[in-house]
Amino acid sequence: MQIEKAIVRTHELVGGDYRELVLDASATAAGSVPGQFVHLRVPRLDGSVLRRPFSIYRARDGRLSILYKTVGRGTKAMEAIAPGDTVDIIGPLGNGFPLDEIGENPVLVAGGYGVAPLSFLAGEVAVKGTVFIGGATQRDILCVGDFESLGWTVQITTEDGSLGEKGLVTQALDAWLAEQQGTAPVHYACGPDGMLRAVGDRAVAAGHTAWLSLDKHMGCGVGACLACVQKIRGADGRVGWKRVCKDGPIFEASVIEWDA
Amino acid sequence: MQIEKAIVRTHELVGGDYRELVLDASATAAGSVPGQFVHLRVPRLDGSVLRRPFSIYRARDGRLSILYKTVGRGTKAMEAIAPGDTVDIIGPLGNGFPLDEIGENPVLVAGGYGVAPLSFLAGEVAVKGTVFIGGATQRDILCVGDFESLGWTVQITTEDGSLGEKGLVTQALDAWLAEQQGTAPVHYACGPDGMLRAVGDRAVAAGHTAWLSLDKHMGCGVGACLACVQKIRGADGRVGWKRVCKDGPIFEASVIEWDA
Amino acid sequence: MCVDIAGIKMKNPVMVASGTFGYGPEYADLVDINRLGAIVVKGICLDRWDGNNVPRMIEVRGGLINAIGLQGPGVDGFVESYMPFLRQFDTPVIVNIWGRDENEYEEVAARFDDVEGMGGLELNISCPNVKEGGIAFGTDLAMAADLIGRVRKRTSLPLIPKLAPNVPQVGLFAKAAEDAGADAVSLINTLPAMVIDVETRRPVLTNRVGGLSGPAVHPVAVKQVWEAAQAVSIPVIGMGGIETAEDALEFIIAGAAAVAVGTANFTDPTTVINVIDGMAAYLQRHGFASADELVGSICE
Amino acid sequence: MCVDIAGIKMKNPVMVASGTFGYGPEYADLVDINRLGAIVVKGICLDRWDGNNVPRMIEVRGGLINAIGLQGPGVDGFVESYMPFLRQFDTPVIVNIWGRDENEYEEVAARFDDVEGMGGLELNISCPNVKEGGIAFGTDLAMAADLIGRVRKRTSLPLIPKLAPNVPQVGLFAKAAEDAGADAVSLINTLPAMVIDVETRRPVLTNRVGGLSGPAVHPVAVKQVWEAAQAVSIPVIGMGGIETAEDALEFIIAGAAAVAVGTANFTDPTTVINVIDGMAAYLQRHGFASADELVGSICE
Ligand SMILES: Cc1cc2nc3c(=O)[nH]c(=O)nc-3n(C[C@H](O)[C@H](O)[C@H](O)COP(=O)(O)OP(=O)(O)OC[C@H]3O[C@@H](n4cnc5c(N)ncnc54)[C@H](O)[C@@H]3O)c2cc1C
Ligand SMILES: Cc1cc2nc3c(=O)[nH]c(=O)nc-3n(C[C@H](O)[C@H](O)[C@H](O)COP(=O)(O)OP(=O)(O)OC[C@H]3O[C@@H](n4cnc5c(N)ncnc54)[C@H](O)[C@@H]3O)c2cc1C
Ligand SMILES: Cc1cc2nc3c(=O)[nH]c(=O)nc-3n(C[C@H](O)[C@H](O)[C@H](O)COP(=O)(O)O)c2cc1C
Ligand SMILES: Cc1cc2nc3c(=O)[nH]c(=O)nc-3n(C[C@H](O)[C@H](O)[C@H](O)COP(=O)(O)O)c2cc1C
Ligand code: FES
Ligand code: FES
Repeated sequence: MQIEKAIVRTHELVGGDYRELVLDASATAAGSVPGQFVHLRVPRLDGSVLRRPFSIYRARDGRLSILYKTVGRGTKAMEAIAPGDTVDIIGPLGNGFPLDEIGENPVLVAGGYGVAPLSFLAGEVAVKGTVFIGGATQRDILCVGDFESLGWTVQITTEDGSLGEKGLVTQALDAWLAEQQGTAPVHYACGPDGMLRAVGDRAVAAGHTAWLSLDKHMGCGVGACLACVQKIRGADGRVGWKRVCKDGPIFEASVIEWDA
Repeated sequence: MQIEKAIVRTHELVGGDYRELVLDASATAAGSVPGQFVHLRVPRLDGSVLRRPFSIYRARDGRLSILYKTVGRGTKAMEAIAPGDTVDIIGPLGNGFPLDEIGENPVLVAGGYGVAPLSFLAGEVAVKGTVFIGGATQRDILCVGDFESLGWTVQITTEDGSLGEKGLVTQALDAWLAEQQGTAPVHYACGPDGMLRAVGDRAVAAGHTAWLSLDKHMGCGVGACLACVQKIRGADGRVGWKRVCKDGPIFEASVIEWDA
Repeated sequence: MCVDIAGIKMKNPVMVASGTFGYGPEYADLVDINRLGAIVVKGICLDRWDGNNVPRMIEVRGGLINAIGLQGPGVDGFVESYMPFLRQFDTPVIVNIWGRDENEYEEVAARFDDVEGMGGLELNISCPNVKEGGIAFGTDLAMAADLIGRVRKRTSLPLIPKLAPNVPQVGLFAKAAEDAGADAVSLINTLPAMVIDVETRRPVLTNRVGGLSGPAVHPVAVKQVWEAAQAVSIPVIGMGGIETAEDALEFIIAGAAAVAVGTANFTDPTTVINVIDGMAAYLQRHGFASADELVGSICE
Repeated sequence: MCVDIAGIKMKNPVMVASGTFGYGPEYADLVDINRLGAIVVKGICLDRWDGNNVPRMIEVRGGLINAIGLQGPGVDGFVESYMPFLRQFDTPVIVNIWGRDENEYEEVAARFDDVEGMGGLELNISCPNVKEGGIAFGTDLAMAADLIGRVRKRTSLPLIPKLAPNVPQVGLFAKAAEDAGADAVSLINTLPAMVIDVETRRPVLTNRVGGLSGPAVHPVAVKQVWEAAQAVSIPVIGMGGIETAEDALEFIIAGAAAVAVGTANFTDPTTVINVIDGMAAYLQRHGFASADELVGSICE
């Protein structure tokens, strides 16, 4: 983990409201693994005291990139970042997805910008599996080519049916899981809370392992402020807060205590 | 007076730390006279609640321009204004220089960006007079060509002697005034407080009329907040606050009560 | 969006805050005064008052600090110079009043009783910028209650004490005001604050201390308004850092029956109109028949 | 720039504020702990404490509002998990302590008396985010004095009550602390504040109310520190919205003997080092032989 003043290489719209920001950030890129994130200080956002966390999308050859969606005033201000600008990032932060026991038939489930760390993951493992990408409309479906070029099977769902199957990503996942009887696909998921919880609940019920990357509002990003906590059941059965930034952002579904 | 969303035409460095910002602002330009100012909302200066006042430098053919020096965070942020941007201005504000009794031998005294309204003035009157332009170094001497092309006599002083005479503008003015025995040149001055006061004191002592454009920190710019007040002696001899934005910015030297 | 605040009938619950809109004419070219819920004029005491020396205002991160010190023309000066202008509009005029002691407060209030065209009186017991009067009353429960009670006896106009924000339990002050006969309360006034120029080591404002206003104080104001509204049954007027309709709506949802736009008038004089329009759009979008329905509708 | 604050010897007068720097290890990769004047750790009560539900933090204009609610590992948890780490550094450790009642405050204080490597205790009587204890003590003069006196009897460590900002006369609290045996006082803690989501009409923070920190509060903090410093002869530690050396210098000039950087650690972890370096440069440029000379040097 370090603070790096990264220089912007490219910054382009990649579809819908999503942009890819590519940085020259060799120090951060060097140590990054899929599932980790950077805490980015939005340039020229006067009066803002908090950084914004983004999953690492790519980290190779001294370059690090993120894929982000404009959702509020910070990401809006990010749109003005231009090649050559300096962007201050802290990273890599958090823990990566556990990949040791990925098994033969992994399944990735992505919602919206949740594809970013999962695309990174797919590129770092030898096995080829299946990835479910869901979104509200076709404008929220990203990185399909990334997975296809790696030889992964891509299943797309959109809520409005504008691309792939119409419906929720979990419906498509259910259908697929029903065909995988006898295997125990390891799940890796990143996306909105509702999706993560649905994926996690199914996995827990079926006895599958599911690694979920949680999305919580963050302060420090390094474990100091206790803003980003999630209730997690410990090995002793006791439920307590864990810091998503430091102890996560990835937790196994069976230990997560979702809010009622 | 109105609020106008003006489009930036050009924005260029004109020397030293001074830039000219040219706006398409036909409504504001139409009613502007020399000595008035605009209250400008600095674009992209998040967390800033106050506008910044700038004298009108030129107002013609639907264009309005200001000449500004970078001195703090607002003017620094202004440097990033680009052609095509929208800039929100309120204007024209305040009262212009009284020109009815300008006489045959007017003298203008300008310090730094104080040349801006005086250049505007010179272009609006038929008479040709003398203008003293002072600054710390040659980098603070602007608009010489404006006056020369109008046929005015220009006298330059710099504190470091890098251009024109070395010394304070008031020294050069004193020498010139000594040669004008018998005439009563009407003075028009704009610049730092110290200069204005020195010019005003001389004029009062000599019985000349001197119109000084005061520079006070402003809130509203329209007379509502009472931030910008100056002690002025009224016709009844009573001293009270006047609002530089609304009752000024131009006051005749003999009625100004300078702070001790 | 009509509302009735303490008997003052307003077209909408959005007013302009005292000291940020002058006495009316200053912004008349830029803002249609007829569209305002009410206009609250700059603080007035008995006679002409000079206020503090300059500098009186400084911008800080997220706001500004002012120490105007309540400069004003006095009761007669105000009535003569500005009431003829203000009577032209179909907009209630609320006069913000203060005194250097209890007697002056009472007398100023009494003097407005038969001025034509008065909507109400906002009793400023919370100005941080005058040594005499001002905030000392607003931060002492007994003094505040006594003063409000005394002024109450001297005026039949709607009486709206303006509360200081720098107290731990503002609800106690709101309740004391209600009990002393206030028709409504308004808050917040500015937060006492100070800036020092580190090069000269002097306070930037001649008065040393001033009052912080603007977006920086907004969440503090929302909290204080929420507490005040819970403590009383008279209307609460919320203000502090409103720049958008959403900022204003937070106050209404927290329990304010009306709001006032202050510092943002300087930033952008169209703010108050945008807030009115934005609030109307919100009410429609969310299916509220009136602004009143939204008042205090916070889901806790 | 060495200073001695209440018997705590520091390399420089710049510390990190409680709750914004964890317990030390979190920022150790990014900030050289040996360079800090002191490290103040997150609030600790007797036993493990869960704090509030999420959301616990929200950014606002010019700052953030937090309602962590003092989550912490308790005395033993802290001493076991973090003191071995903290003892590695040549930097005083100040533990921020609190309790749900007077007894717990006393007991927590007593428990630290024979912990090795303790620099001092900051007594948090001003947290707006816990129903039990916290700010109730810090806004009631008698309760504050009583509590500080009781804790004083139970500890021989330097004792630094942390004062609440939301009181009209903070000097009275500073003086009460001094009289009750405090070795120094620190201020400001966060300002009670609230944000409402107008779409859901719910408070954004689960705790409803939180504490505002960051640049938005800086001028309020400077004013409170100035008042506190005038009221006492013990050292005052100033904090609130420090982002630059100049922000810190304002506190020192106003009378603070030391300062603490809080929220800015999140914005930019290098802030505290920049403040230390910037302060040293300022002292040299202005010909001050020590930081002490600058303390309270305000020209009024
Ligand atoms: C571990 C992690 C990884 C993430 N990866 C990505 C990514 O790869 N691409 C992407 O587009 N987004 C990602 N996000 C979400 C991203 O951080 C938010 O969209 C962003 O912070 C919104 O900032 P804003 O100022 O535009 O929104 P605003 O709503 O204006 O922000 C206000 C505050 O809320 C916080 N906030 C708002 N939404 C979120 C959110 N969903 N998660 C966390 N904090 C939030 C902001 O950080 C800020 O502090 C990730 C979040 C986390 C926690
Ligand atoms: C009537 C009038 C006409 C002016 N005309 C010009 C002009 O033509 N060209 C030009 O370069 N400048 C002019 N100025 C000065 C200009 O307004 C300031 O330089 C500018 O406001 C500085 O803003 P800042 O944010 O860069 O400085 P900062 O010091 O960061 O500003 C902080 C605050 O102080 C105020 N302030 C700082 N310096 C001044 C100042 N000298 N006068 C008034 N307010 C100040 C700012 O408006 C702001 O509110 C004029 C001022 C007045 C009152
Ligand atoms: C320049 C200025 C002058 C003010 N004058 C008065 C006043 O005369 N009387 C008063 O009660 N409040 C006065 N106030 C306080 C405002 O009415 C309002 O309560 C405060 O500024 C908070 O609102 P805001 O953040 O929207 O500005 C003044 C505020 C400012 C900024
Ligand atoms: C996330 C967060 C947690 C905090 N936790 C504590 C705490 O445990 N104890 C305490 O006394 N103050 C706590 N504070 C208050 C800070 O120590 C400091 O007094 C305040 O934030 C003002 O300084 P700043 O504006 O520089 O942040 C906390 C502040 C923040 C932002
Ligand atoms: S963001 Fe601060 S602890 Fe996780
Ligand atoms: S700037 Fe507001 S009265 Fe002049």
